[in-house]
Amino acid sequence: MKQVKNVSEVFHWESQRQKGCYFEARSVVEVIKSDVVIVGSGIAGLRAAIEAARASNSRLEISIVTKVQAMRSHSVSAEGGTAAVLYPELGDSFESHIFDTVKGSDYLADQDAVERFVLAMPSEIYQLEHWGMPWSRREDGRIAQRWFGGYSYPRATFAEDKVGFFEMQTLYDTATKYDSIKFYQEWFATSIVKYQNKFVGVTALDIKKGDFAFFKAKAGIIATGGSGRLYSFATYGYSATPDGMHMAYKAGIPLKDMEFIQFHPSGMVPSGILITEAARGEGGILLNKEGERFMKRYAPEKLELASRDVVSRAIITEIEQGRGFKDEASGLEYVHLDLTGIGEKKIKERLNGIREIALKFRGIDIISEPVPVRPVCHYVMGGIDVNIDGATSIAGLWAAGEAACVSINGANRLGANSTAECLVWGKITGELAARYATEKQHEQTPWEDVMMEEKRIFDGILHGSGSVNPYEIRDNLQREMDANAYVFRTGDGLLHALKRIREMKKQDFRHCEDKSRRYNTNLKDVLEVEGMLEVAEVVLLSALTRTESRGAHARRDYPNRDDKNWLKHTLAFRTEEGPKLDYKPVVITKYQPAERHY
Amino acid sequence: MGDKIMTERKIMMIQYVTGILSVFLVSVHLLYQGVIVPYEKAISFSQVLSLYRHIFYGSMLEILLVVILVHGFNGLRIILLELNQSQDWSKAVDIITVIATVVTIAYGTRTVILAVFGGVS
Amino acid sequence: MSYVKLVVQRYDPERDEKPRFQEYIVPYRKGMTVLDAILYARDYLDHSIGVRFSCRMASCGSCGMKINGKPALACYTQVSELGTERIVVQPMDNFPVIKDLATDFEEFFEKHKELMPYLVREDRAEQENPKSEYLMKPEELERILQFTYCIKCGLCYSVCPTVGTDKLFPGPQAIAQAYRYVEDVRDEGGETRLNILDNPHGIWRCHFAGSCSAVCPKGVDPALGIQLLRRYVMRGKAPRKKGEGSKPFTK
Amino acid sequence: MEKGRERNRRGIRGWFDPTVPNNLERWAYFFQRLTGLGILAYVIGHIGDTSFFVGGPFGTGPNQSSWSFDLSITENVVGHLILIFVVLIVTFHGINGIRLILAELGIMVGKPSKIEYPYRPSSLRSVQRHIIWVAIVLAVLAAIWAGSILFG
Repeated sequence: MKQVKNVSEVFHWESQRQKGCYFEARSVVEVIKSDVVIVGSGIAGLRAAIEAARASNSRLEISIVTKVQAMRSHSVSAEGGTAAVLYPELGDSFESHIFDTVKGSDYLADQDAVERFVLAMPSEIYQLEHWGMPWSRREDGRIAQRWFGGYSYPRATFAEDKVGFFEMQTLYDTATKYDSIKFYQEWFATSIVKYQNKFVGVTALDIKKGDFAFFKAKAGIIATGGSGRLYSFATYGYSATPDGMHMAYKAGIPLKDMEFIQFHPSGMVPSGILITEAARGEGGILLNKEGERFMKRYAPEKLELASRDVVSRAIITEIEQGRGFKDEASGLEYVHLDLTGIGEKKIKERLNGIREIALKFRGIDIISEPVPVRPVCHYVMGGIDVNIDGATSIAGLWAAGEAACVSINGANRLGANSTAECLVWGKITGELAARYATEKQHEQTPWEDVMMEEKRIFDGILHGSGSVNPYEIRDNLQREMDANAYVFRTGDGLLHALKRIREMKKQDFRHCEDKSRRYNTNLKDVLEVEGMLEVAEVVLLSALTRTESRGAHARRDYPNRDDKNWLKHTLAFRTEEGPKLDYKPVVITKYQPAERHY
Repeated sequence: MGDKIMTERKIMMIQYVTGILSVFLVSVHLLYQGVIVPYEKAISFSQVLSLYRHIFYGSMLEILLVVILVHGFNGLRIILLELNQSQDWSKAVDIITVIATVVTIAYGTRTVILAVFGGVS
Repeated sequence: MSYVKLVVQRYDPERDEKPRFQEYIVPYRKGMTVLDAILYARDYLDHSIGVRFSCRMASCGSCGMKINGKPALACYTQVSELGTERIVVQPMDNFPVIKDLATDFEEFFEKHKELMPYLVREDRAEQENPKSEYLMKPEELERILQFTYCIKCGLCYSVCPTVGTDKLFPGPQAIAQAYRYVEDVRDEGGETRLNILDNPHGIWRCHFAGSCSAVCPKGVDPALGIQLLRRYVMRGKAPRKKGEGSKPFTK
Repeated sequence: MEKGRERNRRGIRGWFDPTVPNNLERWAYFFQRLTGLGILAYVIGHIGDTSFFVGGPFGTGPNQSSWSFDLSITENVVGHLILIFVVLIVTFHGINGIRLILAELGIMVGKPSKIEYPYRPSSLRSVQRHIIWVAIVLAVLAAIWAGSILFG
């Protein structure tokens, strides 16, 4: 293995002054040079890093820039499974997985991408296994699978109910094997730097020390995950803010299909912590206040295992019709997820993690008591617009995982497909980025942009002044989203929220009370809130414009799917006045849109 | 350095073996000196002399001397190694504990030899 | 109880001579965790509190700290279970303080990495281009499963008495993970790890004080892993030699 | 990042840190160290004291008067109290030591298993913990016995 040291060059403003560049504030910006820079260290980011290291035979230097410590990305909280066709001899098939995914997406998925995804998945499962993943096993020593919502075969590969956690640890541990992968932990990437629409690098802020650096690289991958913290009732950790999406958006890449936000049927009340779909896959049932298994009225065939959008709408309908319970402390209404029929043995074997969570956070033992649940923000189907290879419109820049929208999830993602997507496009983009970086040279650096970004952060925010508490802005934003862009939406509600968000954008929150350099999370949070506002605006505007109901986007005022006008992807481009929308067609190969029944 | 001559694994094996032997031999020593032989008698000159000159008890005392000191000084070495991790310190600790062990054993052995073979006065 | 007195140890090594304590009054609500209380103080009372957190459900391992003197995850400690109105939070011991409650994990991660926390195989071609899985019986998985629960939160490392003085000792987390891989029927790198651990500052400096296991929030029981691994180190033999790991499934 | 306070290592204070709950082993660890050092000191002293049997450092053989002189120093109330204390710590160190040797070779610490919340680490509730109590009780009994012999 070739041992390569990181080359740092120091940029002196004196030389740039002669060229007439903009400078101020601080005299130098550190440059950290590598071949491939990956932003984000979740499943997609780590998978991409390992693939880039493998594909280049460790000849390339790979930097992972992550705002958390690498193994703490929110992928750790994925619980139930990763879908793959492992047992065709027992009746599963690629066609079935493709069709289930397309149907689940309400026909908005690009079918060529879905096909590529499904075909690539089995070897990803085996690859993780070969790297040490503790998949749960069948008696004969082979990998076990279970039922998940929206599937016609039990193809969710699982490792107890901590799938994402184990995948993260396996990938992180495996990444430590490669000396060519260097982690920049707790570095907050702030902007993408490009030159003539070619990728040059990213700027980032070292949270630990307060330094600002330019990560110069030949190729880049954005793998920063979803934006679920636009909502306060979310399964997401606090770190799941749309930083990567915002960076791409600012760099001129459109955000695609952002109106489609998945609400998982079972978020535990009141914290929103996820109760995995596997709980229903293993036999859990949903009950309303009258003790009725209401799913039989909404999805007579699949019942609780209908796709997530269907189950979530059913729960909200029950609640709205007065058949829900009410949590006095938080005011949230909910239904019961009853797992008592599964049996103690199976629960301890396969749902150990959620049993622990329910006991610890709610004092409920799922073996004997039902869990209070309601739909909870869980996934963003949309994301950075990329092609089937995960490539963005900037040459040399890819995006993978939840941050990207390939799109295989269309209007509604099936459970167990998200970790799977991260693996597949992590690998694809890692390999392509490595190949690109091997062939190309470093681009010229537009120092002006780097210095402007530095000035924005330090002069604009760290040393800026203002009167509005940024955390209050964040809380208000989340309240608006919770209220108006939830499971059911209306034109009025979306418009109201959009207006409110635009007001907030103008407010005076871009400042730091904490002026210290070390571990200044205040500074990072203000930058996050800025991104959240812009991305929320895209979500609301896209949702407002799409006058139909499809998948997770359910409009009260337009309750039907409208394939004639809306079988197309939304694209949002950033302009000074706000998002500008455009559309592009859906790729349909084999499966013509049809009505969905579960 | 000590770890070049001996792996830590072997040192710990010695530590365990000397530990178990010490427990056994100390028990015998304590029981013999206080219970089997009444204490008052056990410390009398003639009794001590006869013990030293008893082939089994004499050799046992010598073995006890060695194992308990090896065990004790190695224990001390472990504690000292955990206090500071510089190369110099480690080397010094290794050398000093080895010398201390050897010197103390030598001095104790001298007592045993003189007690067995020396002329009574 | 309608409010809690949250006492945070404040310390920015760049600016402060020594740590000091600052008190915040935080409104209490049912089900509130210590992390919730800290975040309320951070969001609404003092933006400059330095604290690391993320998943808020005890999966990511970010928020280890001392709560009323006892090491625990802040997101996993309910205010109500403490039984006091006054809650003192301090950074974990044995980790350098970056600021306030946030500590530096560099050395900790480095030690984890040194013990090769990944599957080592002879059949590299198979390992990197699999056609099927390596076989592993459920009971074989069970032998390592509890050790795979490790979230790398560092609580065990912060209480280990040996880590407290011996900076070369790998610490409970790293050694327990070494055991997890040595014991994995698929792995063949056991002896290399045993050799790394067999040195004057290696596995032998564990004296089974057991504090690591007592504070582990995920039931990993590092002390158990270390003692079981020590048996292999003592023997100088791993359970499997190169080429002896479990075989890939073939039809 | 090298200043002492910032480093934040627990240091020797951590060797006798009582703040970890449910952790009798930690106390056993501390007392094993302390008693070990105590015993080493006593053994060195004992080697010095028994050398008076052969006339001290410069003696040449068993010497009755030198031995009597030695006994006159050690055989008194203080000497006997020290002896009783030595019996106490030797018994504890020995039994606890055997526990540690067995535990450190993976015996009596339980075995890995499928764990359930609330987690109770098997190594801390296996046979080994009972042996700590055995060591404490036997050490006290041995000390009482020694007292009855020396003062009885």
